[in-house]
Amino acid sequence: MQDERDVLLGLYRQMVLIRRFEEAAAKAYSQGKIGGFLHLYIGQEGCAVGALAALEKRDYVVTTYRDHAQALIRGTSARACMAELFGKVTGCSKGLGGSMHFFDADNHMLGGYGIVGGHVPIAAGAAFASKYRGDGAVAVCFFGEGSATIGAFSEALGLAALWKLPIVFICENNEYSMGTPLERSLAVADVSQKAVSVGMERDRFRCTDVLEVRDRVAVAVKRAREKNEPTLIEALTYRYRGHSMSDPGKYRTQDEIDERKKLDPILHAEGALRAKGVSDDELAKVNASVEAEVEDCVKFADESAEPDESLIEAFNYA
Amino acid sequence: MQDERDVLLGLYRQMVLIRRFEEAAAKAYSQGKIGGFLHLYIGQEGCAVGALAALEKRDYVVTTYRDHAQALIRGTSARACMAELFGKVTGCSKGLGGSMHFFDADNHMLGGYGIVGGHVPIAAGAAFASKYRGDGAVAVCFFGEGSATIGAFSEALGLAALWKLPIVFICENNEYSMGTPLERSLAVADVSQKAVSVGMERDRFRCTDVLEVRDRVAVAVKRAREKNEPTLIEALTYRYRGHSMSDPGKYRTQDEIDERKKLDPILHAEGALRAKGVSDDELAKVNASVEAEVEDCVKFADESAEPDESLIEAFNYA
Amino acid sequence: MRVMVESRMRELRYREALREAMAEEMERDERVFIMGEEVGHYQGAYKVTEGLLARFGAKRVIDTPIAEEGFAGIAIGAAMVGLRPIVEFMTWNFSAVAFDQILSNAAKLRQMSGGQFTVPIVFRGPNGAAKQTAAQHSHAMETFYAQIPGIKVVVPATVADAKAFMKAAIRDDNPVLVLEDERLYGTKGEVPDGDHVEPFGVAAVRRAGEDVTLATWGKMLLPCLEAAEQLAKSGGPSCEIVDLRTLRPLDHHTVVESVRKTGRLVVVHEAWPYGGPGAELVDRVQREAFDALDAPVLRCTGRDAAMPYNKKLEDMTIPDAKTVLAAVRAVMAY
Amino acid sequence: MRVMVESRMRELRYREALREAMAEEMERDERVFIMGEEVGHYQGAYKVTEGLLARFGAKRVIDTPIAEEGFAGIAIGAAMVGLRPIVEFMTWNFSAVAFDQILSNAAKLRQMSGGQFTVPIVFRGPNGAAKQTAAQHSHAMETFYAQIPGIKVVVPATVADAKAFMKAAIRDDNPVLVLEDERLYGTKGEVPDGDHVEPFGVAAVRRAGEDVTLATWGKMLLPCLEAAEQLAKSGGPSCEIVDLRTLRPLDHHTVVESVRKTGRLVVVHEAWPYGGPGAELVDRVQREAFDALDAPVLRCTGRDAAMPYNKKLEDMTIPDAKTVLAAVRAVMAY
Ligand SMILES: Cc1ncc(C[n+]2csc(CCOP(=O)(O)OP(=O)(O)O)c2C)c(N)n1
Ligand SMILES: Cc1ncc(C[n+]2csc(CCOP(=O)(O)OP(=O)(O)O)c2C)c(N)n1
Ligand SMILES: [Mg+2]
Ligand SMILES: [Mg+2]
Repeated sequence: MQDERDVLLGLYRQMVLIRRFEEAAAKAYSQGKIGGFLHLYIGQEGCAVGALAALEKRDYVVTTYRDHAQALIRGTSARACMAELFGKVTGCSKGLGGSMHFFDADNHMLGGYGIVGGHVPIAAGAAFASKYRGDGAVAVCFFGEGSATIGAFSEALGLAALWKLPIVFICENNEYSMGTPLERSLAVADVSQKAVSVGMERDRFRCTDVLEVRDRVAVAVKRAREKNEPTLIEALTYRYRGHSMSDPGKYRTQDEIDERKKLDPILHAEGALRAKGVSDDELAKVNASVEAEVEDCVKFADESAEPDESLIEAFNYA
Repeated sequence: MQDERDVLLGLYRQMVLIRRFEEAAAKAYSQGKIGGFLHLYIGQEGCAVGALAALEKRDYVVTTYRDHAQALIRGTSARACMAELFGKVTGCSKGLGGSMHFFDADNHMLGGYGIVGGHVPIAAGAAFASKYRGDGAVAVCFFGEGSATIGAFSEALGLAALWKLPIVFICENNEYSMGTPLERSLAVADVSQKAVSVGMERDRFRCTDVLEVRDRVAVAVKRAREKNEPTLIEALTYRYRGHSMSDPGKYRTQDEIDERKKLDPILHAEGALRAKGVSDDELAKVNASVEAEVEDCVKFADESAEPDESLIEAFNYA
Repeated sequence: MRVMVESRMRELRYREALREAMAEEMERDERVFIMGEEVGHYQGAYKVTEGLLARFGAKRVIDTPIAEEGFAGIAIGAAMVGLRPIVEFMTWNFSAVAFDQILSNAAKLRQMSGGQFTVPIVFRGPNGAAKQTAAQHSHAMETFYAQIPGIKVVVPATVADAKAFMKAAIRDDNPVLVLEDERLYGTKGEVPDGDHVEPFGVAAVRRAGEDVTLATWGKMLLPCLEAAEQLAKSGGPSCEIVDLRTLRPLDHHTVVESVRKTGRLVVVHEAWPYGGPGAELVDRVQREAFDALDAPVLRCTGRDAAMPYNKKLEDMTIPDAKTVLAAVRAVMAY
Repeated sequence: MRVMVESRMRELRYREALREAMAEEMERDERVFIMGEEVGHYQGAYKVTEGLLARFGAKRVIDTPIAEEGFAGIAIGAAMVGLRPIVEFMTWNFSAVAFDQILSNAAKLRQMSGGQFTVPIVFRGPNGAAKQTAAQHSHAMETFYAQIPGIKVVVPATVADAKAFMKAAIRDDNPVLVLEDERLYGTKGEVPDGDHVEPFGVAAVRRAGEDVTLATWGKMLLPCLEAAEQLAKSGGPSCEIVDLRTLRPLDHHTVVESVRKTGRLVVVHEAWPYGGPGAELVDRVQREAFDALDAPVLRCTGRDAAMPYNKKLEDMTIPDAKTVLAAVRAVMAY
């Protein structure tokens, strides 16, 4: 077994990769190389990185349009991810999906979805299948706190509880749904209470310490895998950028952002790594390798070919 | 003010009217005079009669396809109700709606609806309007326990809690959703727990004593009217007939039905009335007047004219 | 030497044919399962799934709560990772609350994943007007669904087709919508023995004729046949009847071919007059048989209104032999 | 004596025209309010409602949680009892989760209550492809909604129409769906001063021509105009362009009249090729102008696929001047 130091270093690298990757994406977007919507995960890395560290390869991941992190963590190459953003045929969805629709069948990344809540039943379906087959796979479903008010979410939650599906629902509570703070969405402050009404286990924690995230999610994953019992987790986090690239984020103050940045998961991991004796040099090396990877993926995306016209209808039917 | 004895006698009459009306409807259905679906309320009378006794004329009522009772109680004549079942133009929806779609604008009966859960937001909308206008009206929405799993219900519940709408949600828990007992619908036995996840007040009681129903609902109505606070009530009840006329109801035992019939609201009211000194004679008089009313309404429905062909498109647009 | 292949036929009801198809496919493939409201213990609201719970067990015949969006989505997710769900909508009307799952997920997943995920799923149930079920329970939903690329839409009119297309739908790797009909469930017809599967996109000529083509689908085949017989008896124009059988893919070629012979076309369907597969067929035929048409294509459709409950009015809202006859006369009179 | 009525015009953007219409109607009628996601504090996802919260307050400009089915239904209920809601769908794609509320309640309530309840409500928001928003965010939803009796569907292409039809929609006693377009929000145009309201069901001839009629709606008017100009410059056929403006009611008469002059028709729309208002128009025109048509009616439509993200492919999926030109050439060559 890897020791905790190396594990943490690995998770740290994932978080840094996501951040640098998305910074590069933001830049490419402003250069007009990326179109459509671009929703960044910057600030929230501790959530997906910690959570997915609790999974095995056979497990399934489903998420929203804010999906770059999940793909990168599951093992989709930075090249395939950046190429997808650039709309290139080398992208993880052949340039047809774009930022909101990253898919990677090999890595059991069942995709990023654009309709709020609409993907939650899909995730429960993957869990259903794994229970049906008895193959021990667990599904993890991410969604925003703003999605907790939509019917598809309630229905999926209720069915997962009723049928005892091996799934972990992770509500990424980043305090805002576009410009809407939670108190204008929900009459209660604790989203995880949704579990009560369907008799489901729940948990609630902040995503600053990536190892804590992993361990708390691991409990839910174990519950799913061993007892076919679902869990609703409310993961408290924060996004530093606007909802998408087109959102200037005027609905919150710089003070608030600065305050939340003190809880930054990368910052926290850096501290923890230093405490475990990791040197500045080692950290710099990790950062340099990430930067090289990101640089490489942008170049790859830039140079890749566009999908052929024939792909417009090619995937209509199997 | 009327004394309790007379009030109870009035509610008793309403319950008996509903039962006799529906027995007559069942007969007419088997004679082919009524078509489509026919869902009977027999056994559940205590719920709607008690609940609506807590309302004022300005208040709004919305319910499901199992809607005869609500219309009759609100003041739609038995004639207009029976004629609607017969598809006659004298019906409360001009013969266009049928059993599932009783409407009566004058009596603020906003209708019976066929899509499970789809009417719950409608009811919240009436409550929204009354709050918008500040006119003090309260909306009451009935729905089955089998409807507590559908998205439209969750969304409406959440919005009513968030926006503090003057509404009372009444879940008519009659133990079955068609042939499905609650434990195959919901992972928890207490439907009213749905209120917890949205921070709403709740109550839960059996509908045997119509006066208790009235009083418990009155608390919720007061909360709505005076504080704009919604309530979710789980009203425990039972239907003696199948889900609709086409359901033989094989999924339950005669024993179970017999057991539940001991909790019959009409039986209970009869006992209570006797205890208050109401004579057999007086009860017989009430029953006779109900029977005359029902006989009259069947005759009226029979003799009424059918809607003209022109009504097919007449109400497409205002 | 002639080899006689004896294709044995059995008489079944439409609902039995559907059930047999599902049972055979469930025997054949363990990944196939059925889910929906009352499909198990209750034996199906319309008894299509009767006996299947006892035969295949609760793992594969799954009663759901009332949560169409949720269980449709669950089935889509299960299909993405390799199962082959059959989802029963108690009626297609209720699919409206799951509309987004069909439109945005089932139909789109293959394309938006760059071909990585397929969704081998069947959505099925009775469609269209039943008997006095009124405004909210009488939708002919094909008018919406046939328009969506990425799904297939089947509307079997005969008992044999009910079985063959249901089997084809279950074996297909794409989302297939099977729109059945409550008014057909009790009808009887011959079904060939054995593993018979029909290909999508091939219409059937149900009656040969010379003077006018009637193109239709689903239960509207019945009034078309009736009208044609009446005309034949009264020495009226001779009708050729094309049953489209699948609406996506839509085999307009068979209709065009027929129109090249007859010169006249009436499209008969239950759905509203506006748009939908009926208008689509008109569009294609006027394009591909422009010179062959001796008269404009006419349509005999459901009326442009919500379904009234009253029996007489309901009957007037849906095409019947009488309105089909009127349309035939109108197109002949042109 | 001639009286000169000076109709003063101002230049506005499409989104401003919509906003002005809503603000004027809110001034006029206290029962009018706006609800939707981010319509208030955020000033609207596409800034259509900018400033309205400050002007009318939180009682009348209501930010909703993400619960389209819930708030659409709430608005319908409020309309039944006398309010006049304007519901913004952030985009029409999201109306798919509220589809049942529109289909089964808004459209049906008047009929199924025997005329007792009306639903004076406006549903509005951007429709169709934006810019690379991909498969789930690019639906041209009119293809579904225009089919439904009981509702009206408006697709304003010009800034003046955006204002006049929005006002008409708010004053109408029926459910009116206003399908706007993100790509049009920034376009500028002249708007007449004063209380100008357009009637539904009257198409506009945007360009007179002799040889071929182009019938279209919404933003597809732009490529039609562009193609017509190019043809005019190169001495090609002269195009008459009809902008339908409302799809239900659908004014096919203006198209038929134009076709009686030109003998040829191309219908141009962004939605999928199958069914919808495009096919409906073909059906009506071939019926009512059968003898006037010198060639089959052709359609230039969005391609039969989910919208790809890639820019080049997206552009190829939606009609543009080039594909319109090709269709015109094809119809002329017949
Ligand atoms: C059904 C639906 N309604 C509205 C939208 C538009 N929309 C996209 S993201 C979003 C906010 C979601 O916020 P939240 O769930 O908190 O997730 P976050 O973006 O914060 O990760 C909205 C309203 C949508 N995509 N789908
Ligand atoms: C969305 C939707 N799905 C399915 C149905 C079919 N259906 C009608 S009533 C019913 C059972 C409802 O049970 P419950 O809510 O408990 O009410 P009850 O009939 O017991 O009063 C079902 C499944 C429907 N009308 N609407
Ligand atoms: Mg959020
Ligand atoms: Mg029930």
